[in-house]
Amino acid sequence: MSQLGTPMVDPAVERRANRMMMVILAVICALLALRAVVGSSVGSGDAAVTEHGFGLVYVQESSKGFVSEQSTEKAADGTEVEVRRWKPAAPGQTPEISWTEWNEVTAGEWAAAQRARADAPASAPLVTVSWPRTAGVWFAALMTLAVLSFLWRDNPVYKLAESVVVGVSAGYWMIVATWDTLVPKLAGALLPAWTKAHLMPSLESAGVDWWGLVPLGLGMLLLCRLSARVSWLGIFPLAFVVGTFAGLRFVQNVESDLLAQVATMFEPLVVVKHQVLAGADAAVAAPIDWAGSIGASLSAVLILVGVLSVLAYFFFSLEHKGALGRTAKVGVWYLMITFGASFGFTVMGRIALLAARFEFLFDDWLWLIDPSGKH
Amino acid sequence: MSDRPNESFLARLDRIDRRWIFLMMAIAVAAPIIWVGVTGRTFPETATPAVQGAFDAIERLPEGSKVLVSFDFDPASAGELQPMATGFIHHCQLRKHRIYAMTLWAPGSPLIGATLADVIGNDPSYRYGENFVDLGYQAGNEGVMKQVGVDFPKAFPNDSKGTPLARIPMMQGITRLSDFDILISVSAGYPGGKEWVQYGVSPTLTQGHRLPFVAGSTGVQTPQMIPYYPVQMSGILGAIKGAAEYESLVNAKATAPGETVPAKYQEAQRRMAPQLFGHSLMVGLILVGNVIFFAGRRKGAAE
Amino acid sequence: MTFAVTILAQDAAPAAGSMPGWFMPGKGLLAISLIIVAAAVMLSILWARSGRPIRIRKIAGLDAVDEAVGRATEMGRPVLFIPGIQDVDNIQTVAGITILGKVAKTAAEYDAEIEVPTTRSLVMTTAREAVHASYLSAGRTDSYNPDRIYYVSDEQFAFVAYTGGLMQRKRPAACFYFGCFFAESLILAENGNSIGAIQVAGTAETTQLPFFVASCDYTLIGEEFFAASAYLSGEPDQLGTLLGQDLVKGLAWAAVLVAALLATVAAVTGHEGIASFVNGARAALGGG
Amino acid sequence: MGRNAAAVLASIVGLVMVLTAFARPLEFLGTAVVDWFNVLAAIAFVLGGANLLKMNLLKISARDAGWGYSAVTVCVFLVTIGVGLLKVGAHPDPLHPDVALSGDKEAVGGAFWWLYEYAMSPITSTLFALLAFYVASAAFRAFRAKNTAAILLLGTAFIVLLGRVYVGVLLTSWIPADNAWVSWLRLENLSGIIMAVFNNAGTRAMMIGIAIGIAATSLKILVGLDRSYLGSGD
Repeated sequence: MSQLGTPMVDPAVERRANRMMMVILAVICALLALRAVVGSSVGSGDAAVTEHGFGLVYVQESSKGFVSEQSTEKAADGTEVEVRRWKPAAPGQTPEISWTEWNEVTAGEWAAAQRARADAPASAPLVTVSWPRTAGVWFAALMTLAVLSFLWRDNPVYKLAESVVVGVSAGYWMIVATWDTLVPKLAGALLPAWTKAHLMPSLESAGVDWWGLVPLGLGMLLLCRLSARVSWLGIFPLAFVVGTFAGLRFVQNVESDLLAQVATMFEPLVVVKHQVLAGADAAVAAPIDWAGSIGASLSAVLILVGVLSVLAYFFFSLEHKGALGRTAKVGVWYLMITFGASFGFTVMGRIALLAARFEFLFDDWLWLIDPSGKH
Repeated sequence: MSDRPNESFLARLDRIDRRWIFLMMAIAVAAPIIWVGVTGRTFPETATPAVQGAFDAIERLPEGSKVLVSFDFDPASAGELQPMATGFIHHCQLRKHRIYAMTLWAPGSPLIGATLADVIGNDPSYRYGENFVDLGYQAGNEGVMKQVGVDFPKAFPNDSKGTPLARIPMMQGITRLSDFDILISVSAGYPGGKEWVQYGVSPTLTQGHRLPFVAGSTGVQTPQMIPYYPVQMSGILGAIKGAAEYESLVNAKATAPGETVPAKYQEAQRRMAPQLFGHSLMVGLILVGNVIFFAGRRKGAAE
Repeated sequence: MTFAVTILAQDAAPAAGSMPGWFMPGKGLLAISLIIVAAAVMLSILWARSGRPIRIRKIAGLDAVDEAVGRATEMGRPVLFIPGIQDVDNIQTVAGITILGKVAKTAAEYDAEIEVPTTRSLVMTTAREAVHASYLSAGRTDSYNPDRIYYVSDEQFAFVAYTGGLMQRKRPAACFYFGCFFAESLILAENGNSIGAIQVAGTAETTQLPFFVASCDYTLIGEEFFAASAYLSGEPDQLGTLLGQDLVKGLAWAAVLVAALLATVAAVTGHEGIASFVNGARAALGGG
Repeated sequence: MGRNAAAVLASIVGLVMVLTAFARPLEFLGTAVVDWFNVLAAIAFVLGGANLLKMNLLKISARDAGWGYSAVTVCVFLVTIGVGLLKVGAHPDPLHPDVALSGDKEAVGGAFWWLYEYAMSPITSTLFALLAFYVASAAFRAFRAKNTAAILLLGTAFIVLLGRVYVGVLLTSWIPADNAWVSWLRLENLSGIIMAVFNNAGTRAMMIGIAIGIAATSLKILVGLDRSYLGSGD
């Protein structure tokens, strides 16, 4: 790569920015230390304690044990088959398979459990700080701050968050595709018995589904891209996908957007509303609600004018002059009002998202507020 | 400091480093969160027709109705949509409806379990498989919606834990989408409410049986949904404001006057305070921007 | 009219037996509409092929594409092209890749570096085909570098994190956003704005248009985006499809007007025949 | 040759898909192809993942600027795939505890869950939240009353922004709510009218136009007029 695109950065500016970054980090660390010194009160009543840590997650131990039993069941074809069914072990029974699960509890429950264990050890289930999850909350909080730092400027902390999220999300989607698509829809179709035995015991299958060969074949052709010699075969799956979806979307869009939206226009431009009076059959004799009628009629007319003028704006083969030009101009006004409204609406959503991130920092991490009673 | 000493205050304001605007926005959102977190106060809400429509659609169904809730969102949008999902489940619980939860967004499946546990986790009258079920995620976007319309068990052969539908009592008699009494979608984009209208609800319209449909949608998606209300949709919760209005409707039904509402059912109402300050800042910025613009134009005309 | 009423009657009563058994009920009107749309587009293409001139109005953003690529070349900075964040099953992505082909051809002629990060593996593959073909037709296969068209992550915001950082570091002089976009539209466009890039966007996601309009130099709105590839190519066949789109739009325009007028007449006069036609038509079109 | 054959394939499968909407015997294909596409997209991850690794490994081996970040990406990517495939830390399905891989891959407490909950989810939602800042700076810069169109854009945004919060309700609370002739002027009602009338009309017309645009683009693919997605084919 040439020096194309390397940013022109003044080294002095860079040094000053790095110094500033160090100062900001130091301030954040000092504030965190202060937060720890102040501490917070967790639990209630007798069990209340002052906790100097924060951003902690507490978990409770829960043991699971299972026993199996053999039974004979009738298969679909009428033959009797031996099946092994598992169920949770009853108290006192020795489980064949067992493991421990850890369920999240609140700080209050933790404090109460500490108190209870002090009174009667061994009777209560273990409640403790979960270090992996606590580390998780801290990691999440630091990554949140790292992303926010991008608003200041591109910096090493942001780059770290960026590289983490690219790696983890690419992997995440591949795993989701594997377990949610490849296993049930490909392995489950072509190798049902093996899939059921090793990967998806709940798979219900009537046997091999040969249709599964179609995507497998397309996939193999696609992977030809990896070799230069047969790479050209890779365009066939692309042609297949683009072709099928062109056909599907053609029908869908005409049906659900073109025709259905035209159908919504079967609304009268003159609306007469009657005042709502008490009593069920009063509507017949009720006087006309002039404000409501005029408002509703005006709305209907404005909607019609809007749809027609915006459509006029989209004509390509006619110059926007004369009557069409004026109509198209009204269309542009409608579009601008639509965009303005859309913008206004969206602001609300974006602020809510930011609020949720701040709530995470203040609530889960710093324990400054506690709207949901977690700590 | 300034390299253009003769520049007027407004002209300098026009060239303001956008990071000052960022800082103002951060304060406008963060400060009210702390304030509300400490005082616990929220603003009163009155329901708009689309929200009231959504509330009424769920309210009017008889007890034990079958409600399909699609959690079509991911944690990135949870700030806006989680209060809606919580509100819908809470309302269904109050009305004792049967809840069928599903998602078409892969990252949405953990949210189903968390929401159900949060709202009906401690309710003994809600038994898994009888009153509520978590059908989990199904890949295929609108393909699943179409499949659900003709053959529900084919689209969802088992629940999120892998239990076949035949072994779940409340799934008896569910063969297609129109067997449900109402469809609720909480959606952050594609696939979501719009696709549910196109591929789920519209086909039931041409079949002559109208499936009531209620959607919760992000602020950005809401304008796109408006053309479908009230014909294809019975109600829409638009953005956090819609969620706050819906919350207050459900809370008014759930709690007697004077009783305190659990904090988890006021999430959206709490978030209206940062909204207020954030919006005020935006309005102020637009005003200042235009003052600068007109002052600049007058100066340009005078010179 | 009688014909239309018959169709409507069949659609309103799915049990009507005049259609063959394999034909899905309630789809008659849709089939006719599809045939009309296809015929309008096909006839317009034939019209254009016969050599008759087709005038197309100016679409502001598209004239800026060449200028933007030229400026990037002068400044020695890359051109960034993002074909949306959806997969190739979305027609917007395909339309975006067609435009990418045109932009890449200009870039190849000017010898500008073009960078295409994608969110889907299939989009990466398809975009490489399109760009390669453009470099080939510009006679510059030697400058084609497939590594500049690459996959980042399927996750929307991981892609945004990467692309935002890329913009701050590589400072592209021209940014093109053509495809299906969601919330990332404003993050990308504001970052592009902050580095002073010329930005042209086009999408059919109506919810994102306000942000592109606010932050980009030019924005192609909805249908204009689909017209762009035809406009850029200037080939008669392609321009013919635009004429076909206009014919269909003209029909839709008239249908909207007639629908509103009929409904008004039905409401004002209370004429039962018209009212039942209005209701039948609305139901058959899928309006409930 | 290959390119022409591929274009013919696209046309044929496309026309079959059009028929699936009308012909009962073909109906199943309409949903089946969506499944096939998903499987194909899943297989295509091999290409995407290989490309991601290649690009980053090249950077690392060349010691390009920022190669350390590439190393982080590669490590995190491989770890995510590893723990996700093996379902590390996720317990089996209680109905089948003997099948080790039968559990929920995203079970709370598992390693894959940890990565999702504490790495992917907070970073992506914070990136999303950056929009709150960008809407502010975009509004300040772009919403200037330069002409009629701009005035309408910013005026509408202004009304909707105010009408959706308590301040707007307070500002026009002096307008009587029970007088239908004037009550529509209250900001919260005005923003409702804008949504129901102007936004409704604009969105409807755009939807009609987009449907026509998509139909024309699809047709171009079906008749083989648009082949750029197939490249040169040589």
